[in-house]
This record gives sequence, structure tokens and C-alpha cells, in this order.
Amino acid sequence: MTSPQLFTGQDLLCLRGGRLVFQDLDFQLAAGGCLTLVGPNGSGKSTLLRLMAGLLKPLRGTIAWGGVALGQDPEAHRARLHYVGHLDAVKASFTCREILAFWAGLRGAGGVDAALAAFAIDTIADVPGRFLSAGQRRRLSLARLAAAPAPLWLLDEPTVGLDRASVALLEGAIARHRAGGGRVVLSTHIDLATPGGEVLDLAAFAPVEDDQDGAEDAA
Amino acid sequence: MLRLILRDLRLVLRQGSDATAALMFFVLCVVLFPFGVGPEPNILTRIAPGVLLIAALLAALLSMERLFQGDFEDGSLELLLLSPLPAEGVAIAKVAAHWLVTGVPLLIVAPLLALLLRMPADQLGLLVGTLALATPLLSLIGAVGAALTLGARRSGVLLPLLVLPLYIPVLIFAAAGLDAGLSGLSPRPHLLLLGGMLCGALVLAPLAIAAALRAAHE
Amino acid sequence: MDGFLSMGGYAAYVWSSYGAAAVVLVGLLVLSLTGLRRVERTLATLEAAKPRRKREPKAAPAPTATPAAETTP
Amino acid sequence: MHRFANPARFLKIANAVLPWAAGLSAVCFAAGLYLGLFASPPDYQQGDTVRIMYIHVPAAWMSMFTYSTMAVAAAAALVWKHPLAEVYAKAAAPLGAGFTALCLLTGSLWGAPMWGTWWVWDARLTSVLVLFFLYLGYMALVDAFDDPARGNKAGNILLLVGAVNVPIIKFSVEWWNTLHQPASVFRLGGPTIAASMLWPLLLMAAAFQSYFFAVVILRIRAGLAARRVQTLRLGQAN
Repeated sequence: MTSPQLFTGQDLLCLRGGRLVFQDLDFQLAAGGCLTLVGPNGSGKSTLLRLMAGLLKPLRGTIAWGGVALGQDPEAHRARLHYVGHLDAVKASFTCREILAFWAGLRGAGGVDAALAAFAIDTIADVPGRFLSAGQRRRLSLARLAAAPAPLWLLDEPTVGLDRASVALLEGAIARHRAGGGRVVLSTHIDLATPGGEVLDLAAFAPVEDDQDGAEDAA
Repeated sequence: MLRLILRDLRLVLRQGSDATAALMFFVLCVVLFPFGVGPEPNILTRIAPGVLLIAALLAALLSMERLFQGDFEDGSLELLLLSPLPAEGVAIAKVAAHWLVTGVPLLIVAPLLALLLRMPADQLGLLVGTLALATPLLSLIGAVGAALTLGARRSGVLLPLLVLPLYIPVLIFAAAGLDAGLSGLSPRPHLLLLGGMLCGALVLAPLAIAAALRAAHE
Repeated sequence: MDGFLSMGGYAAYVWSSYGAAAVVLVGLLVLSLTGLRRVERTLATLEAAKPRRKREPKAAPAPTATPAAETTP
Repeated sequence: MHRFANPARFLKIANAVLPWAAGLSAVCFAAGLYLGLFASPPDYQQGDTVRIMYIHVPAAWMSMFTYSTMAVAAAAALVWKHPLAEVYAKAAAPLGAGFTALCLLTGSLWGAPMWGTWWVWDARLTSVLVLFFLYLGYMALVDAFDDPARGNKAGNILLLVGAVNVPIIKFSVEWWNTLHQPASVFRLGGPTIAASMLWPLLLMAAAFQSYFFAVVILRIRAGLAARRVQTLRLGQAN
């Protein structure tokens, strides 16, 4: 799972709903690295994560994995990433084991029980989704990370709804993932122990409000 | 892709609401016609093909709105778009699941209802054959509309308006095939055209659906 | 003159067609014009109300990008 | 839109073209109406109802012209990411729908004296009716989303899907028409129509065309201004 290639972004500029979210943003992430995105609401943390996942295309600039732009081979990029968004994708009528088996199966992996144990939901493995609490649903969504190996983890505020113990489980999983050569990009509002990780403050790349030839002239 | 189809089938079996709703609508819609048009056999036979096809078309449309909605709201669709499975694969799997859930039951029930509408018994084989070609088309074209209206405000009204003009060729050729069968002519040309449209839709519809799904997640 | 008005007995059809044409064409024109006026008025108020933010001196001048998309219709 | 989609140059060109288009349209309408209503003879068969043709045919032509340009604009927006294409498509849609409605109305008014009924499922009229629903579908879809960009994207896809289906619909309606109603009711003379009728027809077609350009430019300006308003409102929000 360790791949020497760098995960890089150059000169990124992103537009959402006609509004400039950030410009001239660069980042670099090597194997084993961890990038924590911080910044006020609306500064583009989720947008940047969706850009990295390939759901969004930047108006300018490129994101590359080992020098190869994402647009070249989107399928390969999707095969190497896990994305955890705000929604937990839990079906009310399926049990935790079935949900996890489905998502792991999509990636041809089978470590379901280990993943359930990693996030302490092996005890409720056979409970249908409709009975799960928010924290349990979130832990089930995070369990997908452990169920199928993928070098790049993109976590959008993973700690929302988690109690102290679960946050520790997440930190453990991230540490194990990074030790194995994987890399993580996450956005968070609470401080998460990510030893040796870098912080990217998106406020530094906010659009400049100059009026003349600035961001939104003569539209 | 098969895994996604099986998941959808299991999902529907457990929830069960969508499948039966479409089927019940089809049955009720067809049964109501004699009360409106009168029981004379020759009228009923004359309008049987049109009634059956239009009821099938509306039944497919009824269950179409929920096609992506469930997965879109709980985030599964986003994860599916980020899985190694290409978006077109997700589209085909969803359409196949929809066809198996709503299309196939229609095929089974249609001959019985056709007898209700005094359709001659020897035409039932042709009816099932025509519906076998038409119902996947209805699922494919309807799915394009469902994907386009993902996240739209009042998609309940919007979806039929988008999809009905595109359903017209399917309705025309299928009804023409059945009419030809009724009047003893060969339904071959109509069914061949219907088959051609099905092949075209099998290739083009997933492209449009995939583009619409990606647009919904931008 | 009345021969012309009666349109050979089809006055109702001919004149209602031209009437419908007038209604549709003029209607679309008027709707478009009023729409344009309304939007440009709200735009003017928004432009005026835009907070006068001083231009912070940017450390690295943003590269003046040439418009990527050719904009002739 | 962002400065990379700088419409300033387009607005300069549009504002230059606008007066010419409006002027041409006014002149053509005046000439067309005069020739059509006064100077040209009634048809030996249809009498004066033939004058409805001077509205019906240009409207039919414009409804198809508008839809095809919208489909091309949708392709430009989706494939080449041209930022102004979708503004054009959204601006032209109501005009297209108006032309289609006008075509349907004048079609039935023109045929009514001969057919004795207001509507006949003639192949062409039926195709125009379906086209009308395609227009309504597009307009409803574009405005059905909170984020206008999302609406435009979905609208573009629908236009491409529609463009692929229009020939199929046309063919199937013709096929269906021949099955159920062998003789078409009346055949327009086509190139053999008298020169005295051809001129008003061409003038009215030119009038409709220039009218379309003038009004679509107005609507594009409104569309761009609305987009600018939305950007400013979002800017105010945070």
C-alpha cells in the first residue's frame, strides 16, 4: 500500500455557485503524511476535500497523484481513496454487517469483522440500521476505512457525533493507517492527535476582495 | 455491479413499498377502464393495447422518482460515485434493479389484465413480448429523468413532464405492434424498431444518467 | 375596406391568428424588458450597497489571467 | 460568473447588434404585414385563410431553429465548458416555447375552416406539440433547483437527450400518422407557391428571426445581471 508518489495540488482555484472559494492553493502529501484542514466555516474545507476526491473539478490548477493528473485516470484514483462525508450512508433495513460487507465487497476486500472490532461495533453487528444512534452510525461509516485497504483517506469532519472513546479509536486507526504508508487529509474543528502531521489553514487562500480587476468584475 | 443489483433487490424486498405500489397502480388503472368506457367487448378489445401500455408507462413513472432519491439522501449515491464502479455501471445497476422490481411483475400480470379487457387469448404471447421490449425502455428513459431531477424542488411534477415526451416513441411503436397483431398483420416491423430503440437506449441512457448523477454531486 | 376586414368570410380565423401573434410577440418582448429592468435595478442597489473594502496590498500580485473562455457568441 | 468567463466583450458586441436587430425586425414586420395582408391575393382554394400561413410557417421554423440552437449551446456548455452557452439556452427557451405555442394556435386556426374541427392529429402538428412539452420540461427543470448553476447543468443534459430524441419522435409520429390517417389533410405548395405569396413569407420569416435575436440579447443581459446579483448576494452572506 505504500506508494512513493506524492499527492500534490498546484495553483488551485475553485468556484462554487459563482463565488470564489479559494485561489492559488498548493498542497503536498507524501506517504505516511497527514494534512489537517482548518479554517472558518465556508472557507472551502469540504470543497477542497471533494476536489481531492474528484467529485469536483477546479476552475484552474491541477491535482495529481505521482505526477498524473486526476482527470487522466479517475477510476484508478477512486480505487485508491476512501471518502467520509457528512452523511453516513446507513440503510435502515440492513444490519451493520451487511452494510459493511456491501461497501467492502465493492472494493473486493473482506475484512469486515476486523473493521467492526476496530471501531467497537462488533457487539451490534447484527442490529439493523434504523436502531443505531448517530455515534454508532458514524462509527459504522468510519469502519469502511478499515474494511478495505486504500492509500488515501479523505475525512470531512470525521469526529462529528463521536464520544471521547470513539475519537481515540479513530486516532488509533489513523496512526495505524499512516504507519502502513497510507496518507490522510481531514478537516476538523476539534484538535485531533495526528503526530507529525501538517496543518493547512484555508483562510490564507481566501479570495482577495479587490474591486477593480478583482474576483467578480463585470460578470 | 451485480452486487449493487442484489443489494437493491434485497432492499426492496425488505421495504417492499415501491414494488407493490407500481404493480397495484397498474392493476387498478387497467381495471378502472371498463367502468369508464363501458363493457362492450369490441370497444375494450380495440383499446386494450393502448390501455395496457399507458398503464405500464405510468406505473413505471410512479416508482421512478424514488429510484435515486433514497441513496441520494443518505449519502450512499456519493459513495457509489466514489467507488471503483464507474458511474455508468451504477446507472445500469439501478435501472436493472428497477426493471426487475417493477417491469417483470408487470409482464406477469399483464396477460391476466388483458383477458379482463377482452383481448383475444392468442395475442397474449405478443403482448408479453412487446412489454418485455418496452418496460426496460421505460426504466432506462425514466431513470434519465430521475437522475436529472435529483435534488430538484418539486420533482414529483417535474419528472413526468420531462419524461413523457421521450416515452411517446416507445408508446407508438409498442401500441402499433399490438394493433398489428390484433388485426392479423405481422407486428415484426414495429417490434424490430422497438428493439432498435432499446439497444440505443441501453448505450446512451447510462451516459446521460451518469452525467446527471455527477452533476448532482458537484 | 370592409371587404378587407371580412377576409372573405374568414375574418375570425385570420384576425385571431394575427392577434395571437401580436399577443405572444409583444408579450415576450414586454416580459423580457421588465425582467431586465427589475434585475438591473436590484443589481444597482446591490452594487451601491457593496461594502467599500479597501484593496489589501497583495504580497504576490495575482497573475492577471487571460480570460480562459473565448466569449464571442 | 468569475472573471475567467468575462462576458464584458460579449455585452459590447450584443449592445452593438441590438439596435440593428430591433430595427430590421420592425422594418420586416411592417413590410411583411403590408404584403401579406394587403398586397398578396387570396388563395384560389383556401381563400383568405392562407394569410395565416405568414404567421404559422415562420413560427414553426423559429420553434425548430430555437431548439436546435439551444441544443448546440448545451453541447458547447457541457463539452467545451463555454460559460455563456447555458445563459443563451436559458434565455432562448421561453421564446422557443412562445413560437411553438403560436405555431400550434395558428395551425389549428388555419386548418379549422377546412377540417371542421379545431385540432387534427396531423403528423407535423403533433410533432410541434411534443416539442412544446420538451420546451416546458426544460424551463421547469432549469428553475427547479436552488443553485442556478445546478439547474443549468441539468438543463443542458436534458437538451442533449432531447436533441437525440427529436428525430426519433418525429419519425415515430410520422409512422403513427400513416398508420391511422392515410391522407394528410393538405399539402402546402412548397416551392411552387406563387411569388406574390413567397415574398411576404420570407419577409415575415426575417422579421421573426431578427425579433428573436433582439429579444434573446435582452434576455441574455438579464440572465448575466441576475447571475451577478446572485454572486453579490452570496458575497454578502459571508
